[in-house]
Amino acid sequence: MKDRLDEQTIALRAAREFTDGSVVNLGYGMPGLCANLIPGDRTVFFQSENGMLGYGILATDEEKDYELINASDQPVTPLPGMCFFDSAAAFDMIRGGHIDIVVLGAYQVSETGGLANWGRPGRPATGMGGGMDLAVGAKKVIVTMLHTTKDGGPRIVGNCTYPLTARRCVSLIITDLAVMEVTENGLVLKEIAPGWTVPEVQALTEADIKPAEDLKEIEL
Amino acid sequence: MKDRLDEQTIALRAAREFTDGSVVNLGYGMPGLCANLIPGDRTVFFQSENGMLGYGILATDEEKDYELINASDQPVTPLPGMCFFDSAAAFDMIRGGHIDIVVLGAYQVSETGGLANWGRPGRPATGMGGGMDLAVGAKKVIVTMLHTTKDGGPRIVGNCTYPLTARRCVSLIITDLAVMEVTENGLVLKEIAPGWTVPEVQALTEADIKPAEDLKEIEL
Amino acid sequence: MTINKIFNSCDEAVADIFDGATVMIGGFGSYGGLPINLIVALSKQGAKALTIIANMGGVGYELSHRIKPGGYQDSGILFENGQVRKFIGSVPALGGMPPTSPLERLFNEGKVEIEMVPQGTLAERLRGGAGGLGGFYTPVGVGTTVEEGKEKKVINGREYILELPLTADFALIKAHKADAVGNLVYRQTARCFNPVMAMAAKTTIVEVDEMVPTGRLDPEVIVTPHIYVNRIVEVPA
Amino acid sequence: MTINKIFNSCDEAVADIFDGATVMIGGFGSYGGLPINLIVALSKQGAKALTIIANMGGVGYELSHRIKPGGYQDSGILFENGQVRKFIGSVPALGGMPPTSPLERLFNEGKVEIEMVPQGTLAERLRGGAGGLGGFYTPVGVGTTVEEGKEKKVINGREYILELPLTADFALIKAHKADAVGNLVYRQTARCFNPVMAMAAKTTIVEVDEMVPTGRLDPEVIVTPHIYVNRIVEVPA
Repeated sequence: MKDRLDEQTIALRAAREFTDGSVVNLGYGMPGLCANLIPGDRTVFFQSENGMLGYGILATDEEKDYELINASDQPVTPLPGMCFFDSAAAFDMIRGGHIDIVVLGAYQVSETGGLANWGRPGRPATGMGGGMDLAVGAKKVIVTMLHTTKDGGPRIVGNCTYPLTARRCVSLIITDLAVMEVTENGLVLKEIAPGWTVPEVQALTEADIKPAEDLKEIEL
Repeated sequence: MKDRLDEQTIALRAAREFTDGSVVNLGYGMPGLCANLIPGDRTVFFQSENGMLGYGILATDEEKDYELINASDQPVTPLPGMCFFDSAAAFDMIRGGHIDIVVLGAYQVSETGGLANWGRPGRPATGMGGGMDLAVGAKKVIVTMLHTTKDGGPRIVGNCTYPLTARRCVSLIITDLAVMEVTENGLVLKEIAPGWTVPEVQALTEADIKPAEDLKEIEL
Repeated sequence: MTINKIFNSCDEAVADIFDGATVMIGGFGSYGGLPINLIVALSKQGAKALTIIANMGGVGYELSHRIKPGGYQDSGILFENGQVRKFIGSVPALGGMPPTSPLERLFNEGKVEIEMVPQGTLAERLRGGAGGLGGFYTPVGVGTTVEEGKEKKVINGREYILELPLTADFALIKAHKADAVGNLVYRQTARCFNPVMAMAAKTTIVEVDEMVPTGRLDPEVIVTPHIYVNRIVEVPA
Repeated sequence: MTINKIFNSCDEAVADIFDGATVMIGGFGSYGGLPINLIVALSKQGAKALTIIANMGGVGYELSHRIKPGGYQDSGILFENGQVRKFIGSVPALGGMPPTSPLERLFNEGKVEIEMVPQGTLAERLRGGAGGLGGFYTPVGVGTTVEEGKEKKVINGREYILELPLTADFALIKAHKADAVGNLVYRQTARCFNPVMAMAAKTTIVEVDEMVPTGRLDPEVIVTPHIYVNRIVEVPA
């Protein structure tokens, strides 16, 4: 089998989307890795829905303070200029359109940018947390995910069959195989993992994907 | 003509209603005087809709700080335990029922406790400020006012003819002639100014007033 | 003032929580900001048929070791004890944990009801309850299971759903410092849901790391004004 | 970071406010918390047909002497200049002042429109605009002129009216200190409407008494996070 990108590399590719000065929220799981992967020439302000703006990289075991955690329960480090607020203020920022980019995990993404990332069969008690607010409120929603399920089934689908987080919200999908933009005309394949071909990626994708004119290998 | 209570005395009578530990908001004008008239055996927390809780008496000329003012533009003095917040938080307190008592001025009060205290003929541009929020939100609304207009006309009326602040909100009316409770059965005269009779007060009142069984002279 | 808000123990502070009460539990979910000692006191006190409003449902003592070495008690103990009838919150169970948190287990057995609320909507419903609003329109949840049974309205061309305020009989919250009248400050991300819950409950009970004399907290930095605090227990960290 | 929010003068900071813009003006009404230097800069800049959102309409320089010895400029100067088409706020004119404030005079002459809003509703409409809500139900104004033309709804047996959010192209606000990224703290009652307006406008311009290096403000006490601040001018008090 050909190589796929590992989680660290997917997160690194996502972090390249963070423009200088942008306000970014990182979802549960793989997106959290982005905190340690900001391009060196940029300042990024990480917001966390439990009520924090401007935190630094993840804390080492020695640095851990359980009253300085991100929304994924990970202890983080302080930075000058950071601030704390309550959860209601955190969601004014989120719902009010003051977050430039959110990076979220997903079970499924549809070809129109629909997102399913909180519920799955057999686990009716798992909740959406702040995912719905982030998907609706952030100016740009980036999804980082594995291209296929454990069984090799597609996660990028015509219509989500898992419970929806929000309709038409995802702008960019970054997987272990490809970078795809959600456009008015469907999914456009912008970048592809080294050694993979368009038909091979399409075969693992339920939704139609159109190669971009400037399709290239995923660059980091 | 018989003596009527002066503004200072009306405010003093209103301040007697402040129970120990109560949270009190003072409206524009005469109610503001109450800040300097708290009974000595009680702690009262004054709230101001510009975003302050727990301020002290009015500032002397030497003490004046124009960034420490009540909502009537009067410089006040600080007290230990006070705090500042923004106007939105101030009105969460008010609208959310966290203010025990508000003392408001009035142009008119109706027999069912309707209040008119912000607009009057010929001045369509004067606004209600926080009066509507206070009238609706405070647990108890006390009105301090002169019993009659400059021309001797009634201010305590069957129905307000001036623009309403809120319906059925006033609990207690304190004037230069009387203290009246608004009850399900109309206005009950609880206290009367020294030397005045019930028929004399009724003659200056459009709404019917019923003397209380324990009607007494206004005591301070 | 004759009113004394200071209680000697968490047990005394929660003694009158009654069967069928609605109880908000502050914090965010895991260790930081969670009123652990008040939760444990409520589990000993034994009130039944509670409605719990909290961001997360708790993972229970056993799973808590995965979040913080040594573990800690959370609302899981209230579910384990069979004290809860209904849970309202945004994360009843964590997708990243195996399905064995006390709430998830009881829910799957049909013994607890869950009302699932997006986290920002939860925060705003609490603020609405605190601030006397009748409800608000949010775009969050449109087109999802969250909109089921709710009024929808198009305002300025965008679809919204109507969400109603939340209030409670009691809130159990955690703060860093309190003064004697009850003003509160928090520490870092342990602030989270505590301030809005303090504002939204009839009786707010707080455990604090440290009591300080009134006047010691800078009036500019007080987060929860004392009028939202009814009972204080000092539990040094 | 390459983004610099610090402007050398109020004139430069307000230079691009355009004809027909909606402009929030912070403060409460009188001196404390009012962005006086930005208001004066806007009066010199001359933008026309503005919609001004502010708690009070201003009394104008002449009457201001009754509030503070020596007097001060307020939004009155914008009305006097004929720069304003519409005012939205809770106290266009003070009942306690003679009817000669610039806004009241122009309103009586039919030259300015007024939208009167109860003060708490104004604060909440600003917060709604900041937080992306579609609207909210408040009990304030029921049975009064405020409910005219608005949707009413009974929720849990109580009557409410629907109020819609407010946003603006610009907010002019006043803070005490700013750090270089734009975090703000205020001083005493000069906080008032400034924080909610900072959050509700597309471009927020702040005048501050003092700039401090980033990191100097305690992260626990910052009231307005820097993402709500676009331009800062230091105007020592």
